[in-house]
Amino acid sequence: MKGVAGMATGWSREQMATRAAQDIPDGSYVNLGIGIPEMVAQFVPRGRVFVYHTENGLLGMGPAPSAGAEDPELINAGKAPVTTVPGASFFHHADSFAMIRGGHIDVCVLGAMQVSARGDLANWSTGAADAIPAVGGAMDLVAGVDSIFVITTHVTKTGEPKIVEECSYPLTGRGVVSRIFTDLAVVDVTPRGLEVLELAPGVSFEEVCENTGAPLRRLDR
Amino acid sequence: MKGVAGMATGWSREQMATRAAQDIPDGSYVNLGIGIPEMVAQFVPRGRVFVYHTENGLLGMGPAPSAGAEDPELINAGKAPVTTVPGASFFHHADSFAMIRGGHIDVCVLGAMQVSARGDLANWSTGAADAIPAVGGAMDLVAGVDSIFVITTHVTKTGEPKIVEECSYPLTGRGVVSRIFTDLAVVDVTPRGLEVLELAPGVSFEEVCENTGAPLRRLDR
Amino acid sequence: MIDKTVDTPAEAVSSIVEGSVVMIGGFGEAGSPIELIHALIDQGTRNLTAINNNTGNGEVGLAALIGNGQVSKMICSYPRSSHSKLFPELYRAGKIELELVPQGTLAERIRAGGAGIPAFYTPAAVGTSLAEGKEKREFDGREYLLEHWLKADFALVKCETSDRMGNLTYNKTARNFGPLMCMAARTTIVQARVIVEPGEIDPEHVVTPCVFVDRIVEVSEPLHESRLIAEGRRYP
Amino acid sequence: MIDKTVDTPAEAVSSIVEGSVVMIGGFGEAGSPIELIHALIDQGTRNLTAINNNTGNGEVGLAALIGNGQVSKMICSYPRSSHSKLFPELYRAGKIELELVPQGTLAERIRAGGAGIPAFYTPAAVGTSLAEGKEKREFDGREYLLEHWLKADFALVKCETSDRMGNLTYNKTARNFGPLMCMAARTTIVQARVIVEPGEIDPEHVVTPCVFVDRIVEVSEPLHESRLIAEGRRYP
Repeated sequence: MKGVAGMATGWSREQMATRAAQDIPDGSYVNLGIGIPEMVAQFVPRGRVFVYHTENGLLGMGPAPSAGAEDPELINAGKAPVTTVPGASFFHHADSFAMIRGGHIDVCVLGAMQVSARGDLANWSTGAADAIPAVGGAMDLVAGVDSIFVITTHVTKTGEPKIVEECSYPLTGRGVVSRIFTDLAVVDVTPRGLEVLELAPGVSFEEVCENTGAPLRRLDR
Repeated sequence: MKGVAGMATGWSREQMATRAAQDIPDGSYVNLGIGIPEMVAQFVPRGRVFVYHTENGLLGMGPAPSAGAEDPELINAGKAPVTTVPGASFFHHADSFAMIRGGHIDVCVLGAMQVSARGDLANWSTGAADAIPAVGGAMDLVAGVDSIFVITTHVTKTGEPKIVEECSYPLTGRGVVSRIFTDLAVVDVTPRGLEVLELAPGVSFEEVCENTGAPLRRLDR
Repeated sequence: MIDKTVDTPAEAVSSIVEGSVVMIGGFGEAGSPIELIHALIDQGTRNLTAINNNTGNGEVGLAALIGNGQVSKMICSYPRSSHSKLFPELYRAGKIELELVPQGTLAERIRAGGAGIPAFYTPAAVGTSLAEGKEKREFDGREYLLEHWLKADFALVKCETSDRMGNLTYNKTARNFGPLMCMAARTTIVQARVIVEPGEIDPEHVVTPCVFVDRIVEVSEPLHESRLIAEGRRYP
Repeated sequence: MIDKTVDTPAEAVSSIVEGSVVMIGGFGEAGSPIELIHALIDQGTRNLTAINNNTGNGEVGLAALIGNGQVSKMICSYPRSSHSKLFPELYRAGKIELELVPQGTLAERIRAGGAGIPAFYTPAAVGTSLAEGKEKREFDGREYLLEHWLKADFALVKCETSDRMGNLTYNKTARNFGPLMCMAARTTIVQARVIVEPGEIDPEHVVTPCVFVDRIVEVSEPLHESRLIAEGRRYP
């Protein structure tokens, strides 16, 4: 397996977020995880409107406030200050997770430590003996939201594949991921296995396969 | 058994409601059933405040509006127009029954067709073959509210006792009634059986026993 | 901007098809979406399962929908009314099925449907004839019944104010089942007395967030069931 | 009139005794009832089971309560913070017990406690290590876990406005767990930024009806956790 970190080709973080945003339909209710997933909100395709849900009780979340305008009681699930857009609403945690568990949120974009060939997701714990286990709302999100998108680098900093046959880290949910956006490719999780929908510019199918720990099929389109 | 309908003694409907109101502590959250129970609100002892809950989504219900001031969207569980008092709140049906089922309402006063010696209540159906079964919120109320008071005439219009060894009508709940206020007496449901707490003026313990279908004990006080 | 408004009640209910499960808001006449129901009567869609606390009053609204033979099954807590004989007659004639549910259990089952909770335990109806056939279980020494979620294909709900995105507020005790039914239906259709622009409703005061609403029609002067009944009106 | 106000946070928390289960509102610092927590630190009550989404930040508020050795067990979803080492140190030293609950399950278990629902089924955590030891059951071909209600002896909640009877409104995302915890505790203690007379809050805008509230204290200028941390403050 080749180190991808040194590759000049492939998508940047911004491009991964941009690519994921393209697959979210107009008018969707969207929950974005911390990190690269949050950047999706900066790259909404022209002509589309997404409504953002944050599980700590706000639908209609807007961007971060300007410096000095932060309100410690208006924050997102990552506990960062946010704003509201017209048409926003506040609600308590049980109502917020009723939206999630009840299937009312259309798309959730999350980061990942590992995704398996069957769409199992590991993104909450390394399982290390001395780690403080902390799950937050991740298990509720993957169990409740219809489309779970993952944005992640294709391999870890040390070059290990993150898309694997079986997750070795503790699972967040089984068979929950529908699509994976990495710096190298867009990969669909299907009943027939993993299918590469698209390759980043300058990246070959073979390179993607070399950096993936599970079999991939290439979709002819 | 003697017909009670012809007796000059015993409590009137107003007096039954007044007597029941005396046993509701100051500051209680109270749900009143249709009929005589509703009249409790007219006889609150001086110095006490009760807050009225109606299960269709209002806490802080006030009396009926004056003629012409009715609002078809401000009604009680009996579908009669009501008003609000300062400190009222509106909420949806799941929150309203969370108050009931969760044990937050202190006292519920209901009518009865029959009450058994163990506090079983029948007040929703005669069980007749051609009856349209209709239960409303009665089963939720008796299962959720701590103190279930019953106000009822001691016997039916045809002189049959309503306090019985076993209910013959379909039950609303088992072992739920804590106290019964009739035109003849105040009767407590205890683990030791039915105990007469108080007799209406001019009514003897023996008369009450003759009109009751279950054994009664007299409390010496 | 997301705009879920449509022009007429007829357009709002047009996607309701034969055999649908339809939740209908309201407790008695308070919150009853009478214009949406009348549009459904005009449309003539049959073999519906209707979920409402009651079975309607007089010969208008829900009672008229039932009387018109469009409802094959009612799920409700109190199918009796001093003002309507339409349900009782069909029920006694065996022409309509009834699932009787205690009112709090009905509300909670609808909320569960909306919240993704397939089943829960409740103390209501334990030891009664309505517990027959239901699974019992003891928790902390007390007996409870297992109850399942209720979901619907459509919900018809009346609210006071909606913005174009579908954020709703209600009027007094007309709130009742509305917020729950909005959550539990695949397609939620709302009649609003007033439609405003997004942002005009304070985010703190929204009762039903827009994610639960699919279609909104303005009915600025809704009919009042009790007045129609007092006037002896029937629909159609 | 019913008047549930008391004069000081110290008086408000005075009935909390050793070994109590205490729900504490807030998601991060938003909605954290910091003055009530500090009063509980002053009081020194020990062996508490604390329920909160997190485990506090810095060395103030909930983190300080934990750091002061008053909490023997935490029930929460996310006991990690970039700003506090107090919980991790005690946890690694085996001095504090942790029950980790997915956030939505935590919220629903608290609501269930308040609503008299002893148990319910949820899809969250199925197939994960957090499902170990939990009862599984299939509904409509999907697997769910049985989860039990959470109740508490006390709840400490921060709100924006309360009337003297205890009707509450909240501020933005500081609402979070507050309305649920008010329902689920035997005694609910609230700090309000403003206390008003009954009737001053529109009945349509009340978020927590007064039946769920037992004691209210006005804290007109509450401390902000993040500012205290930025200033390097610790409590006491």
